[in-house]
Amino acid sequence: MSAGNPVSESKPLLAVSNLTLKIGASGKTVVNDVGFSVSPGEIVGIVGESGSGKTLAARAIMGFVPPAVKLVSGSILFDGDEITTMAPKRLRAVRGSKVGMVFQEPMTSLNPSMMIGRQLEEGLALHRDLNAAGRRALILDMLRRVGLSDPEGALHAFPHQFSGGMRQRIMLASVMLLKPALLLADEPTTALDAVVQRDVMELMVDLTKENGTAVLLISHDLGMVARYCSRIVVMSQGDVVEQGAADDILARPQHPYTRKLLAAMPLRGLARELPQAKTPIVAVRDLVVDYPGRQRFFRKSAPKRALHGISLEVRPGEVVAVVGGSGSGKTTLGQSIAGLVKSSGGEILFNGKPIFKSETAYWDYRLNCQMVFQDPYSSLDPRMSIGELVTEPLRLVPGMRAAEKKARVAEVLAEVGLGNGFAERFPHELSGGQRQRVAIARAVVRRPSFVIADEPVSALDVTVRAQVLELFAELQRKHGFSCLFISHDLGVVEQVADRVVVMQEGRIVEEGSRDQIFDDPKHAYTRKLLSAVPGLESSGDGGVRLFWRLGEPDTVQPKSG
Amino acid sequence: MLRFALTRIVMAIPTLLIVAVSVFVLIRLIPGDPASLMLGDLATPASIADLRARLGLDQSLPTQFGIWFSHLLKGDLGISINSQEPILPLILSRFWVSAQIVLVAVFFASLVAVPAGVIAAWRQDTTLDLGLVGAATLLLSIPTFWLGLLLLLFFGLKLEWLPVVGYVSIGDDPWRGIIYLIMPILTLFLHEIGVILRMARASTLEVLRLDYITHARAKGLSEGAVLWRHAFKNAFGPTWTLIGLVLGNLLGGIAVVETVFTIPGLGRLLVDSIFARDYPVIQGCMLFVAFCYVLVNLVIDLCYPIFDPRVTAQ
Amino acid sequence: MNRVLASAFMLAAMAGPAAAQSLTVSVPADVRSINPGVNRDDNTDDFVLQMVEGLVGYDEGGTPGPLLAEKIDVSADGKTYTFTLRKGVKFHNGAPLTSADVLWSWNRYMDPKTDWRCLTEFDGRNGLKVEAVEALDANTVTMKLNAPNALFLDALARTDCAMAAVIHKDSVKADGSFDKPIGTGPFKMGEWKRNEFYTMSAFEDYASPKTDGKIDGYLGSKRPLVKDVKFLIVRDPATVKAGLLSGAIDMGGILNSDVDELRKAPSLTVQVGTNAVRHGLLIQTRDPLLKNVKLRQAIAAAIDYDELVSAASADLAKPNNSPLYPGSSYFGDVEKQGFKYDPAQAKKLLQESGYKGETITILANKRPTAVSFPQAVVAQSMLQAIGIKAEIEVLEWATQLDRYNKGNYQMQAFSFSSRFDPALGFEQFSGNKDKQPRKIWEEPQALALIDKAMVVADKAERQKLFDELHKRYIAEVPMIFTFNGVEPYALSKRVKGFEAWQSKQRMWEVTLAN
Amino acid sequence: MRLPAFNALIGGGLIGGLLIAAGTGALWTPYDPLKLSFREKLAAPSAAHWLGTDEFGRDVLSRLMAGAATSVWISLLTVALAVIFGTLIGLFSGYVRGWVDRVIMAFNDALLAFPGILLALGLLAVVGANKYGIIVALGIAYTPSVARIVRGTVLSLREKEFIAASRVMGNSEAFTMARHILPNCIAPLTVLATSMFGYVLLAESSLSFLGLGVPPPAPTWGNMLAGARPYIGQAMWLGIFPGLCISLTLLGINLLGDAVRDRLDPRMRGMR
Repeated sequence: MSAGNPVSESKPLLAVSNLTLKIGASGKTVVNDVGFSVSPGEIVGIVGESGSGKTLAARAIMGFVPPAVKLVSGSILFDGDEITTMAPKRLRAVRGSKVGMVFQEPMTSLNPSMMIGRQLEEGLALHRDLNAAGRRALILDMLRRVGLSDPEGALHAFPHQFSGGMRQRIMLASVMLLKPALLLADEPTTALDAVVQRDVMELMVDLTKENGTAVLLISHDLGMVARYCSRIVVMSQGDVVEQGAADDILARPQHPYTRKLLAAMPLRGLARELPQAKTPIVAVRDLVVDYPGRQRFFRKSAPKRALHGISLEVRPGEVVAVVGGSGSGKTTLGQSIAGLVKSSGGEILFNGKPIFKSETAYWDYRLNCQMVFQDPYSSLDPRMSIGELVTEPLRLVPGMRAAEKKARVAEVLAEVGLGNGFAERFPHELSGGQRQRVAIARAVVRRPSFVIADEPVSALDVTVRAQVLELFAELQRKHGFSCLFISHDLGVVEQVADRVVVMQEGRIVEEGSRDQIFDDPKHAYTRKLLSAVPGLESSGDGGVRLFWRLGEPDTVQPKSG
Repeated sequence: MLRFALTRIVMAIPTLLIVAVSVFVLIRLIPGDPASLMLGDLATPASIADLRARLGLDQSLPTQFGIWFSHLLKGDLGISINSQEPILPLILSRFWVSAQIVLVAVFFASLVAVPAGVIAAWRQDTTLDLGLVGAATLLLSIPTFWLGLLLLLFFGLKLEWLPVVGYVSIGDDPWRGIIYLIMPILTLFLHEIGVILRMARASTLEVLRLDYITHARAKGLSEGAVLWRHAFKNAFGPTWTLIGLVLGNLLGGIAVVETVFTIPGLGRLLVDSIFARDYPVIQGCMLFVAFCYVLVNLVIDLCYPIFDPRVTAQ
Repeated sequence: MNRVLASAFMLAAMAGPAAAQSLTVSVPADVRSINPGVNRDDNTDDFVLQMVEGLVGYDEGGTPGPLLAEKIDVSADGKTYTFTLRKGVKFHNGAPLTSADVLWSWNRYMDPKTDWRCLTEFDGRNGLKVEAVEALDANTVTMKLNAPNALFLDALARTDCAMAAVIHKDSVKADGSFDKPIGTGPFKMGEWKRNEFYTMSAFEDYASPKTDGKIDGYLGSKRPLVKDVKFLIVRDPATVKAGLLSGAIDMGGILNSDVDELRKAPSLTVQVGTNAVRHGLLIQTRDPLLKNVKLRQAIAAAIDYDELVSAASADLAKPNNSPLYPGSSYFGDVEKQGFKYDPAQAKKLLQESGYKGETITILANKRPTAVSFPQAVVAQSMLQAIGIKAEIEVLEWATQLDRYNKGNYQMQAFSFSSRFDPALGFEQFSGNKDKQPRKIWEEPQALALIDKAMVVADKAERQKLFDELHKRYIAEVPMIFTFNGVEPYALSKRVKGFEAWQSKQRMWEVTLAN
Repeated sequence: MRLPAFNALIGGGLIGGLLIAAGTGALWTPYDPLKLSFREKLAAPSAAHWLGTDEFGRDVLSRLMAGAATSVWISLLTVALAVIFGTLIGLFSGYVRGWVDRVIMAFNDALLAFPGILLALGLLAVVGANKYGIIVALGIAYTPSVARIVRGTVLSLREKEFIAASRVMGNSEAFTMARHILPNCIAPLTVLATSMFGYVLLAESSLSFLGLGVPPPAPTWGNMLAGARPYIGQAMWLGIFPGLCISLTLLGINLLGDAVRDRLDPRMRGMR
């Protein structure tokens, strides 16, 4: 890997300098005096959290400045031509033909009402002088190249007939057909399931390399950027805070923000010693959940089994993580243990007592089992103040006086770092991280002995995620509740879990202690999960080192210079 | 497809049944009956009783319903108490009058309003958008009966270009038939422009935010191609549904316009029958309107996959 | 110019190439049927009665007289009527009229399957029963009643009963269903196109009762002088107006409010006929408030009849408080004495009545042809002027009629359709409410007087009865009659000999100049 | 200017004007709106009668002002009635779900398929043709659409995580309904109520136009317009002014409705 400075070596393909964008109405600066460059064939990453301006800056390169945003100053030179002042017609000639773009959301980036073949053909017809047969041949070739099993059939298929990963491949095919000199990839794998993320990413890298296409990769995922890019641009709140070779930035971050970003990457701590207890706090035996079939006119369609007899134990004080891809049934498991989804078989024991057998056992469990949800925007009633939200669970605690409740709420809000004055505010006045703190406060205010956390940090930005995980761990240590932690993010799981349960298609395929699972996975699916995302480990001195779990995959060469 | 269509029609039966029963009961709850209306102030208790017996109105409600319903199952809607005409041909002939007004008006309104809505969305928050939405909202706000009245005053009385009242069937004399339909069609046309334009604009706005529009632009397509090929077709789905709704509503609610222009359409037939307490005609009209409603929605749904292949006809 | 063009444009469709002797008349609605007296309304009667005739018919003053009969003899006990048929009368199919035809027609009407509207008038359910009908010879028919009845001939002549018209048995198809009227009237059935038009043509062999050219109700001179008449259904009055102005329509009824405008048109003449329709305000005399005579008198005195009538009739009608209509031969000086508009007196009466500001609701409807709503509005304003808290409740006609039939109201603005005989005119709103809730006046003496007028045949004696009834009505104020129907017609100046009469557009003796 | 600001300004202005006119009209008008004056009937607009007089010589301006009061009052009460009943039915239906819900909604849909005039006629006949009868009839006629929207909102709210959170807390369904679902229905209900105000105004005038509606002589814009039809050739102003009032009010309502929707539910911006 060449760690030198490619900018100085050759004439850059893209040179952005002094780019400043403001919101027209409020005058707020969203991109501030930003400059970076991309050389031919190079892969450059822009990393930043939401609101960093990375997407706006990237889109400006294609001339896509939203109507509400004004370009105040700056220059964008592509191949020596100034994009910002280019006539629309010339700009259109550049778009697609010389600069291509891949989007985050594969569900909305292809036109749902147009056949794949026609969508792919559009760019070719516009920019290349080919007859229909020639275009068709090129398209089929490219579809085959991106790994579609039936390219002929795909021509006449609609996007909704493909999975997200497949659509992202088609998207890549559509863009790479024209062999652009530069590819803008805006979070190209973020919306994909963990196991396919890596495949798509590597396909992209291979394709661009074959065609000598430079890539500007925009991502919040430092690990991913570090893995594929030769250079990294770190953005925060509209500013470029640091840029340089990927290895340098990882190993020796200079700017405090970069360091904070790196520090926020989840890391594995030491395995905890838990007190041995005779009875698990929660035990699940042969839990079966069926989703009822849709009511059709005369008959119901066959029910769909979501959980095929799950057995699971959570011991006092223990954090058990449930991991799996989408459709693995992990969320259903959490919901059915929380009582939100009716089970059609099996039982749940709380402190050794089956909860469905007696009313007292059920209420004991009900009051002691709490849940933290994934989306902090929808899990808080928007019409209630923070104080009301956190007080509400105490309503059902028998014999608690108003004054006691008030004191408890104040205490818990202080614990989650929302002590002064937050009680009067409403959820929409809070940031995502603060909301999730409220959700956690609400879950622990009753001092439960068992908390189910369903993807509690997956909607949060990297640095916020770290803080919330920190808080959660602290509360867990302090109050000693057991936890079922559901997540697709192996990094997070690695950091918080004592024990890990791997699920696939409604069944548990492997379970064991965190170290067993991460270091010595037995099941093929576990291995696949682990190999899909790179891990990070601290290199000391604020820097991190990137590594592939289970070794480097053979199919893909890491980046070259 | 056929199976889906049939299922949908079968599924509409409970609604139609409820409509049938409630209409049957409701119109009989309204004071006044056809017998006393036909006899007017000259009626004597004996003559009313006699006429009621002849019309079968002296039987119990369930019996009357049973008789009507068993005829209905045989496809016989009965005959009008007032005009003694068989009801189905009567409804069909009146329906044809209303349908040509509604269909032509909505067709042309869509032709104008959908592109205008797309353009307004494309130029969101510009003067053009403001102007188009403003005009649409204004048109939407003018009640059809007043709009009709204004058109009558202007084209009929002031300019004397168009006949003020009356109706000639297109079948009898195509040219004059059209002359008589111009103003009612124009009235509905103007009103529906407002409705459809706003919907087209809103759904286009939804679509224009999506990545595939940026994707299309990123391919270097011209704005025209982006709007037409990518935005329009995807945005048309909700508008198409709305148009169906409009068609359905108009069939039931065109009475006001028919009154303004003295047109013998279905709406007027229903209103007149209600005033005359012509029970079998009211029942027939209501069932027919409800059935049309179901049918229009079915056609709309069957066409929907054209605009959105994600929605398949099951 | 423009206007004429536009009108010509829109009406060309209706006109067609008019033959010189063809008359086009506008009618506001289609006929309900062509089956005499079965499924009918005023319009239907008007058409059918140009083609068929009964034994007796009304004269211009509303008194029944012989039509197909030449003379009518009543037995001393008043129970047997002997009709001698006029000679030389032929049906439209050429067959001569005989007593057998009368018998056949009568039996058909009395068969419940025929659905004759007036069956209940003659089968005893309403008192009168025709017990036997016999043909004495080919030209003589007798009818025997259960009891003497002064109104038997009137009932026979009723237009809504289609005069119990005598029709040829070929009018009915072999399967018993009605085909078309083959009668003895001056016109023959032409073509009927539902919702568009219906026509009739002159019956060349018509035997007119008289030939002096003098029109007399359904009697008198009835010669068909135009070849065809086409009744064009034009529902909208504005179209009628345009059609008249353009010449596409030769004559037709017009709105009261259009009279002034059409009077000015050079090609048209306007005729305002009157009829025996009686408009008025009904009062529920059993209402706890309105059973008080003083209050009713106060109401009657509070209304300025000139003002009310002029507002409600567009200045076309004159007030008439009598239950008798002015064209009646019984309408004399006594009947001209109506209620006195006297607000001071009204206030005094109101005070004496002990009225304490209770609300009185006047029901009305907004049918365009009825004058109900304007009457109610004006009356309300006048009642409020003397301190009565009057309110209006506008109902749809069928609902108002239902309330009328049930007697469920305080006051309502209502119209009674034509009744020619004063006894029937009184009977229309008088009777025992326990038996017929729709009746208004139930004072026993008045009812006795009416019953007497039903049997008494002597004209002078009847006049006395009616005068007495009128005076009682003015004193008691069971309701308030305000004025009689007016029916303006506009005619092309080419149309001669038409006389508006009782909502009927009689086409005999009418000629069309070229 | 951005659309929402424009909408709020113009819409607010128009509705403000209406409310002022209605408020004034309820207390004071230049002439008695019911006072007949036969000498002045069908008089053209003049200094004495700014907007002319009608066929009974009543002052059109006074009638318009009094009519504003009646129309506003009727529309407000009708909306209130429909919202209250519709909300109760919608909440119940969304709460019980299952076959009860299906039955309620089948009736609801059938009711929606009814032509308004038949429903209004039937209900008016039952409750009586007066001002309050209209309110009840129109209120009932509009209840199904409220019920449908509330039920839809309830069903979509049920999927929200804060409802799941409430259940996890051990709250009963009824408590969840009252504490979390009902308050969150208020925003869509506000949007609905705003546009419904316009629909009711329109429905009342349409009914009047067909010969039903608020019983004259108490003026409403609808019955004034209906009453003007026969005189349209002679006295144009009779038809113009009430129609103008209805149109401007509806325009105000539509604009204000758009503004309210933008404010409360940005996702639905620009939707009808």
